[in-house]
Amino acid sequence: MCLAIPAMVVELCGKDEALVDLDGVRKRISLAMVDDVAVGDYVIVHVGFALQKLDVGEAEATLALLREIARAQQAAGEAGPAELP
Amino acid sequence: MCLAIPAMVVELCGKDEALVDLDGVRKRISLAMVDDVAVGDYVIVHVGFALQKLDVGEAEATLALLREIARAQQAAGEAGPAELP
Amino acid sequence: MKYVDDFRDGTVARALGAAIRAGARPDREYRLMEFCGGHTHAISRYGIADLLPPQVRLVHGPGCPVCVLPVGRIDQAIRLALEHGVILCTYGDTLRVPASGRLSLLRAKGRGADVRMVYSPLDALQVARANPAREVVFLAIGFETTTPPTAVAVKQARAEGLGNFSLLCNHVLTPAAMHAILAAPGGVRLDGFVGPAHVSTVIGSAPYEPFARDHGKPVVIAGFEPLDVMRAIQMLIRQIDDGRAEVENEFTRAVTAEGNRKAQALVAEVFELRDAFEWRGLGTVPASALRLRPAFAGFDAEARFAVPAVPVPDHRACECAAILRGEKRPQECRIFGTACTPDNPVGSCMVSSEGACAAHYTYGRFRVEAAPTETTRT
Amino acid sequence: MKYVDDFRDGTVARALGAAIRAGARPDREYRLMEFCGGHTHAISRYGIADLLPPQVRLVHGPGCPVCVLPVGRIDQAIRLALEHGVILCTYGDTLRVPASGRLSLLRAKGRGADVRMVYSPLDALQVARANPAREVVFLAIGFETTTPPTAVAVKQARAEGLGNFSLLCNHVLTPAAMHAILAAPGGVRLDGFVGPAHVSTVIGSAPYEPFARDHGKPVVIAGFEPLDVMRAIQMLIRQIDDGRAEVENEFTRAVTAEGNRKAQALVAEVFELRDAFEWRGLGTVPASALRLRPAFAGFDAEARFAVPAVPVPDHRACECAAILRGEKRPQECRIFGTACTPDNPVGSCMVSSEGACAAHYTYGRFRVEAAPTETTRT
Amino acid sequence: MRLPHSHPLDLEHGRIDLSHGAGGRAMAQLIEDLFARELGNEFLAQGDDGARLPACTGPLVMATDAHVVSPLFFPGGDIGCLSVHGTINDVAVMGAQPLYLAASFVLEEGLPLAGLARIVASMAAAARAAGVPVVTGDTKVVERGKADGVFITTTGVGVRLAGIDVSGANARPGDAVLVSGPLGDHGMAIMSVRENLAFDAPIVSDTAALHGLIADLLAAAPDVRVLRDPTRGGLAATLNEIAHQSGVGIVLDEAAIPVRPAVAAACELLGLDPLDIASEGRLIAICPAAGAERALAALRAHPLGTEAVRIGEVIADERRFVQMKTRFGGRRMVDWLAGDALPRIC
Amino acid sequence: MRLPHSHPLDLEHGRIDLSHGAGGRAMAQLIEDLFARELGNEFLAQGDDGARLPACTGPLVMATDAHVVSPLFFPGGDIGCLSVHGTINDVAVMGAQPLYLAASFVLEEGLPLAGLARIVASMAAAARAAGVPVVTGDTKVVERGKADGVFITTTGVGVRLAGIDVSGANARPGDAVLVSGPLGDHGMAIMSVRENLAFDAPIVSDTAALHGLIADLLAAAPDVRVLRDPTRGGLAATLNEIAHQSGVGIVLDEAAIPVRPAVAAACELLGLDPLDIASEGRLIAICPAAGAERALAALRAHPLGTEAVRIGEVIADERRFVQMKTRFGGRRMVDWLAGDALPRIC
Ligand code: SF4
Ligand code: SF4
Ligand SMILES: [Mg+2]
Ligand SMILES: [Mg+2]
Ligand SMILES: [Mg+2]
Ligand SMILES: [Mg+2]
Ligand SMILES: [Mg+2]
Ligand SMILES: [Mg+2]
Ligand SMILES: [Mg+2]
Ligand SMILES: [Mg+2]
Ligand SMILES: [Mg+2]
Ligand SMILES: [Mg+2]
Repeated sequence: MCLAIPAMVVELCGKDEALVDLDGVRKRISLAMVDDVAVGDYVIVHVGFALQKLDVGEAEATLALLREIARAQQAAGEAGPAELP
Repeated sequence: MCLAIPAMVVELCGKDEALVDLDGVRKRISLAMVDDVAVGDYVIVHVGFALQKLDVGEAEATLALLREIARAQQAAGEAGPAELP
Repeated sequence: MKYVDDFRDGTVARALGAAIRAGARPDREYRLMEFCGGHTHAISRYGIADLLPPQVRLVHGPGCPVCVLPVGRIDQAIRLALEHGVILCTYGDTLRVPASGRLSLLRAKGRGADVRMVYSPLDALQVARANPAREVVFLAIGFETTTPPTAVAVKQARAEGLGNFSLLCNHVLTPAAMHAILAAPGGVRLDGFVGPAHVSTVIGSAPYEPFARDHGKPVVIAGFEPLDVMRAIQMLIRQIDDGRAEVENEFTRAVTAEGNRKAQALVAEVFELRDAFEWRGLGTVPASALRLRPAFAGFDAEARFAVPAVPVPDHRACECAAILRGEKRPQECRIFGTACTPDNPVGSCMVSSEGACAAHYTYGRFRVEAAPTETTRT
Repeated sequence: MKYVDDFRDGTVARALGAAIRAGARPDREYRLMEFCGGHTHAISRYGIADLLPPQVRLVHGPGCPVCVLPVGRIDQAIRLALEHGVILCTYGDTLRVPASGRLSLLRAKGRGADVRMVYSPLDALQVARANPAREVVFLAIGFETTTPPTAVAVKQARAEGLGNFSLLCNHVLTPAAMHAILAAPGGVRLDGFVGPAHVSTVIGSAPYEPFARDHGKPVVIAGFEPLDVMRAIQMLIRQIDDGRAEVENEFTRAVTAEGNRKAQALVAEVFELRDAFEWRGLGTVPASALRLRPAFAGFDAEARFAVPAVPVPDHRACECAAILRGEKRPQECRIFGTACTPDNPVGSCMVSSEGACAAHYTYGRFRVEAAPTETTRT
Repeated sequence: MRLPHSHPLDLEHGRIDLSHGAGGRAMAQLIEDLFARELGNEFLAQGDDGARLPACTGPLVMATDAHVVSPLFFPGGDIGCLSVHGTINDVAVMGAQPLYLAASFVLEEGLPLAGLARIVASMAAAARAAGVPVVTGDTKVVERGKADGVFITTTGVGVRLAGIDVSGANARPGDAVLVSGPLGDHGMAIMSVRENLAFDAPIVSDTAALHGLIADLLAAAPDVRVLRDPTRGGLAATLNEIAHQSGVGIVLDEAAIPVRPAVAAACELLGLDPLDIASEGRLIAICPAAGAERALAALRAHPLGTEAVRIGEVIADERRFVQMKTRFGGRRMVDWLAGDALPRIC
Repeated sequence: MRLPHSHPLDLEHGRIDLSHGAGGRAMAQLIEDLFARELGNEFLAQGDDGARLPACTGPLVMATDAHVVSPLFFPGGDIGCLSVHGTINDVAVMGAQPLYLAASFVLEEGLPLAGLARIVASMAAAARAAGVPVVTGDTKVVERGKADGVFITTTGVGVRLAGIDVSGANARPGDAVLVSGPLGDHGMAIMSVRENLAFDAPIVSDTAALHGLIADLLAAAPDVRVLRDPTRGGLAATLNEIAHQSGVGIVLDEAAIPVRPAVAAACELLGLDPLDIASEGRLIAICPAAGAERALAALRAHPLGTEAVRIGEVIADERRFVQMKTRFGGRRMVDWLAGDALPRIC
């Protein structure tokens, strides 16, 4: 449910709106649901609205944890030979 | 101006209307402009209305006169060889 | 077609033509105006000119309701459709009449106007019934023939309480136009009129008496079939040669002296005279057109919508005015057949096939353009 | 796509899968319900099942707003469009939902209904602005994620005085549905929940505490990317094996304990709880949906138009109800893949690609149908 | 390609929706269960996005026409058979044997499948009767209000008959102008069922495939110079086209031009000229005057040409005018119609 | 046929009206001054209702497609060039050399002539560049609200290349599945300019004529078994069609399937699958695995195939399923899309 995707704010527009970018695709969205958005922030976009800001620190932390689990598992010898990111 | 054509009344329909026939083409028209129309009468049809009844006696008289003029002229030797109606 | 084909008989026509040739004086010209577009059309479509002696000169009059409608009135209809969003109903004849800004009702339709062709004014009522949430305007044109059906439609709308129906009324009067032609300063030389067929079924033959009595012009009311026209021409030639000026009736099968009283009463109930009305070609003619009576003012589109008729000058080169007054022939217009053709009419005489220019272009121009190898006269 | 592709990495996935396999007890089954269709979709689209040990059994929950919408609500929308002539705006997702009489909004469109797909509720406002003479109804569906945008649109409509805009409100509440599942008589055996991603960005993680605390079910809130789902499964297995029942948050990059207060305030301003609402599959669930507050009653399509929602029984053979409660799998429905396919859905779980049946049909049925020559497991 | 479909196509109550044009299973089902079933032949059965056909001997001819007739059903036919006849005729009047048709459909969302099924069955019957198979096709669906029920474009391929050279540019002064039967039946049949004109008339469309008639004509009179079907714009437009292509004039004899009484009467009521009204199963042939009787005899010997007559002659005229001696005894031009044939009141 | 016209066609401010389709002088002028002028070639210049073409050697191929794209203009193309490319491709994927096109237009009353002129010029340029002339055509005009600007049906005729036997029914287990470049650019370019979706993206349609690429491929790899352009329904529909026609299964490798980042991103935003999105200048080729590298090399040597890759293999599977190993490490089916590709919110 609730298709939403994080995109980067590249421009703040008048009246609580922003232009966001997702790999070159740019769309104007509403910021009516979130405060204090700045250019460079990632927001989660749903039906033309920013649902929430993405916490980049938390995102990186989650990724680091996932990679760590994977590395540990690889070290334990169970996963295939592929290079982990 | 005022495209109109005589057609024969083949049916009287409710509410001041009639079905007229012109060589097999049948159309429903209004009789709002004419009184005392009977089946078999010829009426002059314009924009879906009977404009006027056609006086069949006068029509035949006019035709007879035209043919008479033509015949007289043919007798006078001026017209071509065609058979007059 | 009974009582139609009979009056198109070629054998009778040839003999009647010979009789006319035999009867006409070789030493004079007969300048006869057929007031009606219906006659103009018949003359061209049947090639009647080929059967007449050269001294009979037919002059085309203004009796084509499309041709005499000023540009400003079509502009009004287009604005109603484009700006006021009404459903504009009208007869097929008016769809191609050139309006301002290179528009016409047909082109306005292409730009989003909701324009619907109707066959009868009662069809416009049906459109109004079927679209209760929309305003439906019937652009009415026509002479006395077409007016009574409009009157019936308006009365019917009132009876049904069809509040979304209204009328853009352009009904005009034949005798007033004939009078304007005769009264034109330095006007045309005319020896007589072929009088209207179907207009006369409604108004009768009596209204033409002043033209005979006061202006000394013979009038012969004629049917629209080609034998009717030829017979009327013969009758006019007789009157002229006899020095008479009377109203005669060739179309006795449909026209009486008093006309259709019921139709006249319908018109009188719904319409009243306008003080004056602009005619293309004739200018502003007093007491020459009708408008809705105050009792029917609710059905008057001009009152209901703010669309004044703005007079629009004709194209500079256009000779429609002179042609509609019978002063010039189509081929005397500088742009006839070049800039002005039935495909791209500049003047209104080029629009309807009853218009003098369109009839000449469509049916008759082989007579005046460079002759072909084969001779064109049989 | 930054912060998207990272969470779809196959190399990490394979190692994480191995870790889960290594960590899960071989002697027990883990029955985990992913409440959300977003998770159902990710599980199918990325083939996550292939990376999990067989003792992990994923149970699809009712978290697809299209799937839980009762037929009667779509019927309402269709009647608004076909009988009341409104412009019915809605998301692409709802257009193909089967309604009564073999209709759907898409089929109603083919029968003349003016149905418009929108991407955002603000687009529906734009339709209302552009069509001031028409009534425009926005058929709103969705859980807590989608409700605040609707609230913004309604507030905007009031601010602009858009009197021709109204809302057919079908916004529903996640915790109420989770509660209904756990409260179902003879309900499903579940060992834990993969908690909603985007719903939780709005409501926060706190509302799930009762499920852990009172029902003893661990909840791990997870993002919709496949690594999020796998990690959440790992966390759930740990809780279960540890005998814990807590609310944990895997989706920390977007979800906080308190959620989005601004969004919550918007919803609270515009909407209030309905006493009860009919859910497909779950029946009438108390306090499980929202309606407009009296202050916004003018924008309530249900108040403005006389279109009561008439309950419609599901197709006799349809097992959607059991599937939405997590009691059955799609392939256990007698008409799955025969009478009911995504092209001709009978039940709503076959409509959205987030529906359990559609996801299984579209992405997963190769697993259960007769095996091909090549082995399907890599 | 035969797919398992969960529901049979509901040809009774079903309607076209956008999925029927989206390239998925619904479209495949429509093609299999309606188009392929009705129109079926070995080429269509290949199931590819085009047809593999045999090699053919002789120069090719290709013609295409979009059919947008409204209403879709009319006395004597429908858009389906019309779309087959129209293109067969355009190939045949090039002096060719029509061999294959391609058909492309634009369907309006909401179109009743029952109507579409009638149309496709009618196409199939027409193609079968003519011996010219529909070998490939295409289906698109557009939103309601973006089309008018069904548009069908047919494209025909044929092979020119040996020893025949017909073209609109070949008319020569002195040639005779022939017509295979009464004019305007098709156009007037359509008008009789138009919502805003509806009248009752014993008029049925003349729609027919003319390649058999043409083959017989050319076998008897291989010196025929021009063949044309007087469709849009009627006889008037067709002859004006020929006059312009050939740089000649044409003189018609009104008394000889066949028009059925009901068609003439409907024209009178509507203020139209029968010479402007379309036929869809009539042939105009222009041939040397010396061969005219032989050509007429060949036409009259075929069921579609029993009422064939000579209606005029080609003359030298740099102005390329089409003229007509009227039955009344005068003469007039027969010009292209300006604009569409709109009913007149004056 | 050159007529004297009273006014030049107003290509700046003019609009299509019903007279442009009525068979009169206005139609003749539109054809002369726009269609014939732009598309002009010796065949079209014949001025008849069809084209007389040379004889051609070898078995014929015929394909037809209606083009109804909305909007008419989109990044990277318009309905004009698209209608040329689409049919050339359908002929070429039959293993044929496309030779001639027929084009039929359904125009909506009110269509600006300026737009039509751009479309026709674009068709002409595409046909010229491809060396496949439009040899005959047709124009119909329908009332406003009965079409959507312009519909163009093109029909192509070609001759099969000697020694080539490609068909959707020819795939065999073990064959390699190749694609000539990234998928979905065309469909996503269209969506980016749809009124209710409009987003800004560096996405241009891939519309292109593939017959040159195909000729090069077949010269290098005459053992290619299947060629297909993944248009409506995208790769998913095309491969499902082939699987059904050939009675096989297909297994794709998601990691190998080329999709441009912006196309993938737009799909994420709209809830669509790039495998369902149409391309109009991409080629799917299926060939014996042994010849795959030679075929890939031939594709990559052509400007339209530089990004060609191998994306999967054909397997034996009576169920005719298309499956995919996901980049993530799992497996799923790639089914036909149900209905139209509608943006989702959930
Ligand atoms: S040719 Fe045209 S412009 Fe000239 S008088 Fe006639 S209608 Fe007017
Ligand atoms: S297969 Fe269809 S009918 Fe059966 S449970 Fe699923 S959605 Fe309902
Ligand atoms: Mg053609
Ligand atoms: Mg044709
Ligand atoms: Mg033709
Ligand atoms: Mg196709
Ligand atoms: Mg329609
Ligand atoms: Mg095709
Ligand atoms: Mg194609
Ligand atoms: Mg193709
Ligand atoms: Mg054509
Ligand atoms: Mg449109």
